[in-house]
Amino acid sequence: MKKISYTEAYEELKKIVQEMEEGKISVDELSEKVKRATMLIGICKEKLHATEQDIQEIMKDLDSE
Amino acid sequence: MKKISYTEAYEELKKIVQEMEEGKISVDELSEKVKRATMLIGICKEKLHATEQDIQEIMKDLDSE
Amino acid sequence: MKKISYTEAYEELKKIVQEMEEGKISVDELSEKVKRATMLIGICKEKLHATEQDIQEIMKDLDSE
Amino acid sequence: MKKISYTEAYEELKKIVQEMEEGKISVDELSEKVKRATMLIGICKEKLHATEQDIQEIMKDLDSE
Amino acid sequence: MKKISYTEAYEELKKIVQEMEEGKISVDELSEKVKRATMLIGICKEKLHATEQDIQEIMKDLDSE
Amino acid sequence: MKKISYTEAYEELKKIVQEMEEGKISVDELSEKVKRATMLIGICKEKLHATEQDIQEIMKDLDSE
Amino acid sequence: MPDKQYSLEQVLKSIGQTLSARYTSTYWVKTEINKLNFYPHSGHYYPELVEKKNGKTVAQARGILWKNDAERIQKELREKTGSPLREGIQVLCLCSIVFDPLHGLSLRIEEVDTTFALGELEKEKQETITRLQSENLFSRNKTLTLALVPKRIAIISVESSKGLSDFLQVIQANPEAFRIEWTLFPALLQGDRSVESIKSQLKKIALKKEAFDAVALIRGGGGEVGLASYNQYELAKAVAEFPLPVLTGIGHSTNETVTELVAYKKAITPTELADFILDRYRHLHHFLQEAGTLVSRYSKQVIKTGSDQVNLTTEKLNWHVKHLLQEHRHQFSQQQHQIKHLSTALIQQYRHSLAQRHQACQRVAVDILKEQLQRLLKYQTAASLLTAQQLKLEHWQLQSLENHVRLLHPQRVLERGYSITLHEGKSIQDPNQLKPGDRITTVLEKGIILSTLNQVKDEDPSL
Repeated sequence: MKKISYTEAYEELKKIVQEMEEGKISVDELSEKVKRATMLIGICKEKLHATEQDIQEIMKDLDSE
Repeated sequence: MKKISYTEAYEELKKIVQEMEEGKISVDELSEKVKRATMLIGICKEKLHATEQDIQEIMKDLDSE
Repeated sequence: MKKISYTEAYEELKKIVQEMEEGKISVDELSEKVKRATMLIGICKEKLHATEQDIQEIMKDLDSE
Repeated sequence: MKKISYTEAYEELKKIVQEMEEGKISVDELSEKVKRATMLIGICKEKLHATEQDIQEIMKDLDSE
Repeated sequence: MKKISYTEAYEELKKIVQEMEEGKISVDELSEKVKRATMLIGICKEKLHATEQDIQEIMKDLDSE
Repeated sequence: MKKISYTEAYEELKKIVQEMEEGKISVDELSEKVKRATMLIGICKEKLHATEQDIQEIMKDLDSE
Repeated sequence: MPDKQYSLEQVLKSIGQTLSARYTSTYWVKTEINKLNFYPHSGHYYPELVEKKNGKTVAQARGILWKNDAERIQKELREKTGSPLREGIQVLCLCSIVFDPLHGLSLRIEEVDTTFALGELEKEKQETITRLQSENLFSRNKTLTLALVPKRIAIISVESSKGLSDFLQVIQANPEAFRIEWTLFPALLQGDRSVESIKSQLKKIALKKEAFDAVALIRGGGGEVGLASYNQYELAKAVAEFPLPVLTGIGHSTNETVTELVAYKKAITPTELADFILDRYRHLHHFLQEAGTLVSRYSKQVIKTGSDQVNLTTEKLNWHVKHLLQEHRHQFSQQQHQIKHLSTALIQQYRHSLAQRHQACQRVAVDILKEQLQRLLKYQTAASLLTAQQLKLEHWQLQSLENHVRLLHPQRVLERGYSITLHEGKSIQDPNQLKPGDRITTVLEKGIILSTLNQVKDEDPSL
């Protein structure tokens, strides 16, 4: 499951939110979708955090030069 | 990796920064790009430094004449 | 290399400096160009010195007449 | 070389001096030109001296009359 | 050469001196001109002397009448 | 030469005198003119003092007519 | 026989008495003296007086001029007019009428009007002048050329006269020893006969005119007497026409005579005439001396001027030659100096511009490096800044989506009192989906209700 990229995750998430806002999702699917969205958010956050960490590391090197 | 010229390095750097400005870089690529930019800056600086040294050396010879 | 005349050397030097001033020279070429310019200056100086010596010699002969 | 007349020598000399004044002489030519000028001055002086001798001789005849 | 009259000799002499005054005579011609002038002066003086002698002779006759 | 009458001599002398007064006589002509003037003066002077004719003779002629 | 007879004497006496009774005074009579009729023995004149009209005699009378009157009158006339009574002249005379039985009627002349006589003389003179002029003779003698020095003079004079001796004295004793040759032609020089006498001598001279340069008419010491003849046409004409210049010296005349006027030259006295001739000698002599001096002076001057000029020109020549050589020499040292100066200056100039290039090269190289570094740093900053920004944006966007998800969660509906009815795990939107007896699950906020359906109503659910 971790193979999904930040961009893919973010795009799916955005689509789900949009569908939800448009009421296209039935009550029956809804909880499933929410569950999915919550997972996607988790993935994105994690990825973002990791990137942030990476960059901080790189930048630190650069500044210390 | 050191085969890259100052001009090439500088141009690539410029392109990366421009892409960043235009928001063309996804989070997925971001840390990679930053790493690359950082590396390019390093190369350029090193090259500049080396050139400066060279020139100082050359000039010194000339002045001492 | 000594076959180059003062005028040629000076013209080349002028051209190099002008190119530098117009920003036509990249960092990659810079030290090479500076080296060349320095060499040209050297040639010119040497030539000037030699000419001066010559003239002094000639004039000495004239005065002693 | 002695075939050159005083007037020719003098004119050439004047021309060289003028060229020098106008900065028309390059470093490459300079010592050659100075050498030439010096030679011309030599010719002229010699000629002048000879003329003076001649005239003194002639005048002496006149005074003794 | 003695066929030249006083007037001609004197005029030529004057012309030579005038040319000198006007700086028309080059060093090359100078000794030749001076030689000529000297000869003319000689002619003039001789002629004057001869005329004076002649006249003294004639006058003596006149006074003795 | 004596064929010249004293009147002609006088006229010629007057002319010479005038030329002299006007400074028209050159050194070249001078002794010739002086000679001539002297001769003319002689002719005229003779006229003033000399005896010319035998009056007796004339009277005799007249009476016999 | 007539009753009364008169003797001639009686008659003539009676006429005489009548006339003397009638003509008691004296009268001014204008008349011409036709003949003078002088009787030297007695000293009386018996002039023949006439009046002519158109050449014919219309009246004639005898005149008487007694010796005493005659001497007085002649003296007065000579003094005042220079001319005594002579034949052929008009006179105005004071006469008394005299009748003598023996001699008949006469006019006795007691006075002669000198003023009238003068007028008459002048008239005669003017007539002579006019006539000579009309005949183109008046100036003829003057147009002749007098020799520059008149050497041979034909003298017409009286041999013994003082005038001649004065003249000769001057001419012969000249201190310059000028030699003047002269020949005397004796003649009467006054009185009526002088005209013919002079004319005949002139004729004689004319025959030998080549032997002479001029004729001198010399009258010595006679005062004013007898000058009237010189106004006579005949004499004046002879002089005017004469082929040689005629020079006159005929005494102390107050009035010039026509002869003098037409002569080549008129001198007042013989001495003056002699001086006139000598002056021409002196003039020539002077001229010759001057000429001699001039010739001598002039030739000295020409030679002096010539010498001076030649010397001056020689000096000038020397000076110019020296000057020319000096100038040239000076020019060379200048040129030499200039070449030295200029070559030094040129080299300096070249060195200077080289140094400038050198500096420029150094400066520009440093500038290039500096600028590149600047740009590099700018990019570095930009990269770091942009990265941070992007990350922040991503966070924000993610947060926003999370909030949406949270708001749309079904739990939120249930919390407001809604419930969801499920049948066999599916939500029911239409009651017709169900039939009584179906088992349904109602989901509420805080739990679920399991129920079995009794009835289904198709009703508008709107509250």
